[in-house]
Amino acid sequence: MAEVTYVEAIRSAMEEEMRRDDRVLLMGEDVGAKGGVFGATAGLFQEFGEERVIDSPLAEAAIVGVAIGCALAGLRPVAEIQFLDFIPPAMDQIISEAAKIRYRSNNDWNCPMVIRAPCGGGVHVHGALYHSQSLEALFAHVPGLKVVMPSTPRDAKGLLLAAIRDPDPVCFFEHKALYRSLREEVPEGEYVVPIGKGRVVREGRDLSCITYGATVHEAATAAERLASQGIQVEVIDLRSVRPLDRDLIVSSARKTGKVLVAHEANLALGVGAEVAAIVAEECFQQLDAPVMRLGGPEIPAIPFAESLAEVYCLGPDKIEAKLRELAAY
Amino acid sequence: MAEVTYVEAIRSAMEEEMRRDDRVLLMGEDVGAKGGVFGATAGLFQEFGEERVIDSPLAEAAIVGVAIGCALAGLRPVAEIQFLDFIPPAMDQIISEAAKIRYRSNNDWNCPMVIRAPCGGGVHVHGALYHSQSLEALFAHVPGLKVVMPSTPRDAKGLLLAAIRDPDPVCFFEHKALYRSLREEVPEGEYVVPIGKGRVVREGRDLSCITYGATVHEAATAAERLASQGIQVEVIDLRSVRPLDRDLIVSSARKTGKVLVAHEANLALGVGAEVAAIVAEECFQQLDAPVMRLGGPEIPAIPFAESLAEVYCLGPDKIEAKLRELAAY
Amino acid sequence: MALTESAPAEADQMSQDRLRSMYRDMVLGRLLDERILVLNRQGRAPFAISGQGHEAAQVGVGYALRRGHDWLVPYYRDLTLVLVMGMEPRDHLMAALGRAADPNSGARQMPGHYGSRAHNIVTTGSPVATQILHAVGVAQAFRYRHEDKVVVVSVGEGGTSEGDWHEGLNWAAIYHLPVIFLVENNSFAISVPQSRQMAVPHVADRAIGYGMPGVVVDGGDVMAVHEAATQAVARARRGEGPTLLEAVCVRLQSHSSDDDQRRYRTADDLAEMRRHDPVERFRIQLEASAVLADGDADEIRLECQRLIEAAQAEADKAPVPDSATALLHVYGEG
Amino acid sequence: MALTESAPAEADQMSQDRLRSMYRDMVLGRLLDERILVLNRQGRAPFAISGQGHEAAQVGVGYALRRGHDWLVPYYRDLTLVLVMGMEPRDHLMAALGRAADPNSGARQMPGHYGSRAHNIVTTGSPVATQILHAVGVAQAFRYRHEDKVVVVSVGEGGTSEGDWHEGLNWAAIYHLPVIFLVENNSFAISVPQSRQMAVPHVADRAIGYGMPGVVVDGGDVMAVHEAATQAVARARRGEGPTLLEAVCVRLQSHSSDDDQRRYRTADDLAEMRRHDPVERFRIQLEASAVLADGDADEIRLECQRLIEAAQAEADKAPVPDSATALLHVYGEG
Ligand SMILES: Cc1ncc(C[n+]2csc(CCOP(=O)(O)OP(=O)(O)O)c2C)c(N)n1
Ligand SMILES: Cc1ncc(C[n+]2csc(CCOP(=O)(O)OP(=O)(O)O)c2C)c(N)n1
Ligand SMILES: [Mg+2]
Ligand SMILES: [Mg+2]
Repeated sequence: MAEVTYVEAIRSAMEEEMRRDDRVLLMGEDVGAKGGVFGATAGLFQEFGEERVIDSPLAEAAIVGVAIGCALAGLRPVAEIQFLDFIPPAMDQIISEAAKIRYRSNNDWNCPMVIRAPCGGGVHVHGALYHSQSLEALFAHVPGLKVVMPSTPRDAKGLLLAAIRDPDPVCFFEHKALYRSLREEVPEGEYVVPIGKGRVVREGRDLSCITYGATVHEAATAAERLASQGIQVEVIDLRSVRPLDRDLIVSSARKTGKVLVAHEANLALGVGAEVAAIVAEECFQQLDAPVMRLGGPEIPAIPFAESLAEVYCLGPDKIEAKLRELAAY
Repeated sequence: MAEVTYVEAIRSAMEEEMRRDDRVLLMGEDVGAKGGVFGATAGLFQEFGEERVIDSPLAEAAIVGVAIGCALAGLRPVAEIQFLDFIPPAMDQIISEAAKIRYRSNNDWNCPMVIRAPCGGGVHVHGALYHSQSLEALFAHVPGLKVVMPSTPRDAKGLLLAAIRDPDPVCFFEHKALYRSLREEVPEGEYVVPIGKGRVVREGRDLSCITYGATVHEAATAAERLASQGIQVEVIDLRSVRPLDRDLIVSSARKTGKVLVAHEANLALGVGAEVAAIVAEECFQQLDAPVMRLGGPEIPAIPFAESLAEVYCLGPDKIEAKLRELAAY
Repeated sequence: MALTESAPAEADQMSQDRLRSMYRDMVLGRLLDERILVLNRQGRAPFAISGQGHEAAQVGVGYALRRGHDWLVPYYRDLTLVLVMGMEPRDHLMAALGRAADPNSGARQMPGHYGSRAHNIVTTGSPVATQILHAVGVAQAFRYRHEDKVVVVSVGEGGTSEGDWHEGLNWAAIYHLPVIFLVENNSFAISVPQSRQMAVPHVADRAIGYGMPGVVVDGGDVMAVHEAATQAVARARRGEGPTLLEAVCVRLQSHSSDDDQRRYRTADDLAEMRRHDPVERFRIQLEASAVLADGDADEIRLECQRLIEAAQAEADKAPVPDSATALLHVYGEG
Repeated sequence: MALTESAPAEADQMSQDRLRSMYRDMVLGRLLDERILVLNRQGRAPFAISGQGHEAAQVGVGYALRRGHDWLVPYYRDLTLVLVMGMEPRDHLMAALGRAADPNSGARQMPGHYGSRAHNIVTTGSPVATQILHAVGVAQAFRYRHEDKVVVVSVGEGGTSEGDWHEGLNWAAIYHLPVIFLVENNSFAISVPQSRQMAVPHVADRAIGYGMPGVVVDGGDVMAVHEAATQAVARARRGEGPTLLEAVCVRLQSHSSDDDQRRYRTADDLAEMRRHDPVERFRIQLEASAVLADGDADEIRLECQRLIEAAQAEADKAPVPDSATALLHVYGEG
């Protein structure tokens, strides 16, 4: 097992799957000779050629729409959207088309494809309003889609392999702050992490902190600090935000009776709202405190200037403070 | 005061405002000679001419994008999307552009415009998958937008006038099942209902049923039935789903201690999730039962065949049953 | 952009059987379309959308394809075209009446939303022009697997205003993909006339800007359409890339059962249009050239009527979908 | 599509002051651009995107507009063009360094996202090609109010692949709106060459399909651009509708400070391109025609340098935004 970064884990999942299954092909802006703006497809153009690694025109609806056509014709396309911020032009193809193809055809057709996109803040002063968004709620609301947001190299690889093999469209959103900041051992070859199953990052009996994506690491840091003061926080990494791992959410909430849901995306109608609603409905008897949420404030996205960006971003301190508030309840 | 239908209330709001303010102009598919596919712009082309009532090309991104340009240049455009199901091609213009213009320019620019669209099921066997969707959650998640969903002719008129005069982009989603099924007295002329304020449809001390759009009427019917059995349901019509009337939600929930949130849209990550999360967080001490939710099941939208559609739709019976469950808790 | 008209010699080259078969398919499409409108007026079919006036364009194109080999990504006016591809009147009466046996969608979608894997007809939804990109993707897959298949995708002239249209033609041209972009131009998009949809006389005027051939053809002339489509298909099969084929049609009925075109079209315009019925025109042509003998047309009509009667009898008795199935098939099994 | 080149007579007709002023603005744009790249390399400006190689196109177009009257909807390479419209080096150094006084966005957006109501420069975000539709809407408002203003909107050749591009040109052509669609074609979209972006030699080849004139001009030749832009503006002002103006430019720097074009372009290609520096070219031209005397160019350079120095000194000292303001201006006051 090699120690690899998150972006390398993603790259190697595509590489291995392309070697294994010649139905897999890639398309997106700059995925070819340049290897993607974050290097996620580095070397694949050289290995597999321009027929399988397609530098698309600058047109996101086309990237997704053409991938849908490929999927309908029996291929397994992986479409890259250069930044999640630039996925809205493809929204119609994703939510009106890909998501509904199986249902609307009464199972006659299906649409196995992956839409990869980097999301979140964290590179050069967070990339500002249009290179930092976390738009997963817009997709997690839509039946017919699956939405995966890995937080570690291992999960990134295992979930991407699962996503490519999935018989339905999967949105695979990669947190760009993780691309090169993490390194861990990742199995080579066959290694699939099932979509829809969360992970207990750290066990704890006092509080649950339910989260996903880059925030997992901030929550883990906050939990670490509290542990030294005798407060045991259970940190849950959802890994998929659609479908949610309802069992894991409910069992952790019932165990600890105190739940904080935290994510980088805007709070209102975010994934946290759904998790909080589930906990409120299913764990009423066991709750010792109100379900609390932490998320992006009511501004469009992360601003450019660091002094403004810090208002948006969570970080371990804000999470720790909120966990303390919950513990003290 | 004349008794008018919901669609006539909408039509007359545009007509009056266009007479009052020559910055107001309309654009959309078939809004001209045909008067819109539901007649919401009937007669306006004849009265105001093709310079102010613009039959656009079949291009939703253009309808919204051109309206944004008009707004930037000082006009007050009202853009019609023929069915809410066909708004996704305009998503980029709405959430990446209109919603962010004021914030990203640090208040140098703003974007006063209305995007009208009929939503929901209810005409010819609900219109099926692509003529029945309730996509409000996708917009209610986005800072910078306001999202209004009137349930009565009075509110439709008053809120549309407020929306046209609002200095920011407002999504105005009209439930098509209400267009001709309701009639009530609506003030002529100046009559503005503030955006972001809910309405107590019916007072009650035992349970709160929080809802909006066409579901308000189904909830009212269910409440009526329960009242005859001594269960007093407070029915709240949110009227706007962004911003939410947090005070009204919290005060009703605290009063009754038992809350059902109901809407026609898909349940997961819907407006109901946000309302439930707010109640769970802010009314923890006062809740006598878990916050419950009712909404569309995990299928893409309302199917064509009536036998399938009924699985999707709420209706007074399902709401009544859920309210009973809550009452019995 | 070249304007083609049916070469007089062309009809001769085709076998008489084939010509009769083409006529028969046009009649079948027309009669089935009329039947569905009747069911709608009777209150039995909640929604109907008619392809009347487009039959020649559809048969002309459909007969240029290899059935069971080539693919079609249709739009809602393509009733006759999906029949040519192998679907049956029964399939569409099941859809019109919302029966479980509707092969397009199991009565989940409105009628007119065609799709059938068995016949290489891609599933379609309602959003206009999204299908353009799917066809390009299908063609990309053909190319990737070195198959000699072609795909036809159809759309109205109104649909060409959508961004997806542009993105699709551009992509197909860059990669020389085997797609025929068929525009069935009936000069209206619901109530909006072509002059408010584009500032050029022909959609095909745009082809040059993508680097592909653009052809305008009289969509009421089945042989002219067939000739143009055959060339486009041959070109695509040779790996030379896409063609934009515009068939100028008439929309004999209102946009759909929810529309009344008398509200926005003049009586003169409507009357003039009715003189361009493509089914009648082909009959006269075939009778003049003795491909149809006296009484043949009536016989064909009768045969089609019988087929439709039988299909409707079957559909009448067929069950509606079981409510319990409403939640199925959002996702696959694994 | 007509290919225009600068008429030799044209330079003579312009006052020498104006020509010097044009040259000065090109130099100012270039030097400011270079300064921002230096700040980026020093780690002081987190992001920089360069317009080097596009200066002639931008000055040529900018000088065809009436400042304070006409409007601009720019894109991120338009540093020189927004200077021509009236913005100051200070404004962009504030942006580069993320200062509160950045007039474009108050340091909320990355540098290169221009916008200034005071100068009729519409606010811009990052999504490519959305601005096309905004410009069309602005022009629709001009038309509605019977104003004789025109709007220029710019985009790269890559951006023309987006659906919004198509929808915008189509709308403007239908309504004969006063828009100039300026394509600054530098033949790359980040790493993707024009051949993977379209199957035609010129973006302007598409104009005919919309029913508007399309003009290709050498974007390194400021007078040729100016002449073509002046004609397009005059046409728009006369109410005759939009023009598609393609200026063929070179991208002297990498796409942005995050990119390295040596990874996907050959050394030969890069060297060849460097021989087409439009600022140098204009200097040589003006010196040859004695519009610039010996030493004039150096003096202009020095004046611009001084301006930039002063602006940077100001920006260096300027405060970053107050954190408390981060939550402001999502909505207006009412
Ligand atoms: C994206 C989208 N916008 C709007 C509609 C509503 N709509 C359905 S058909 C139609 C007109 C289509 O006209 P055209 O493309 O010319 O085809 P025709 O119906 O004339 O054959 C419209 C506006 C839709 N289905 N999808
Ligand atoms: C909708 C969208 N997709 C992708 C991007 C990322 N991106 C920014 S610039 C660019 C290339 C633009 O190329 P071109 O239009 O030729 O302009 P140039 O940069 O060459 O001037 C890309 C892909 C974006 N900003 N917006
Ligand atoms: Mg049409
Ligand atoms: Mg370029």
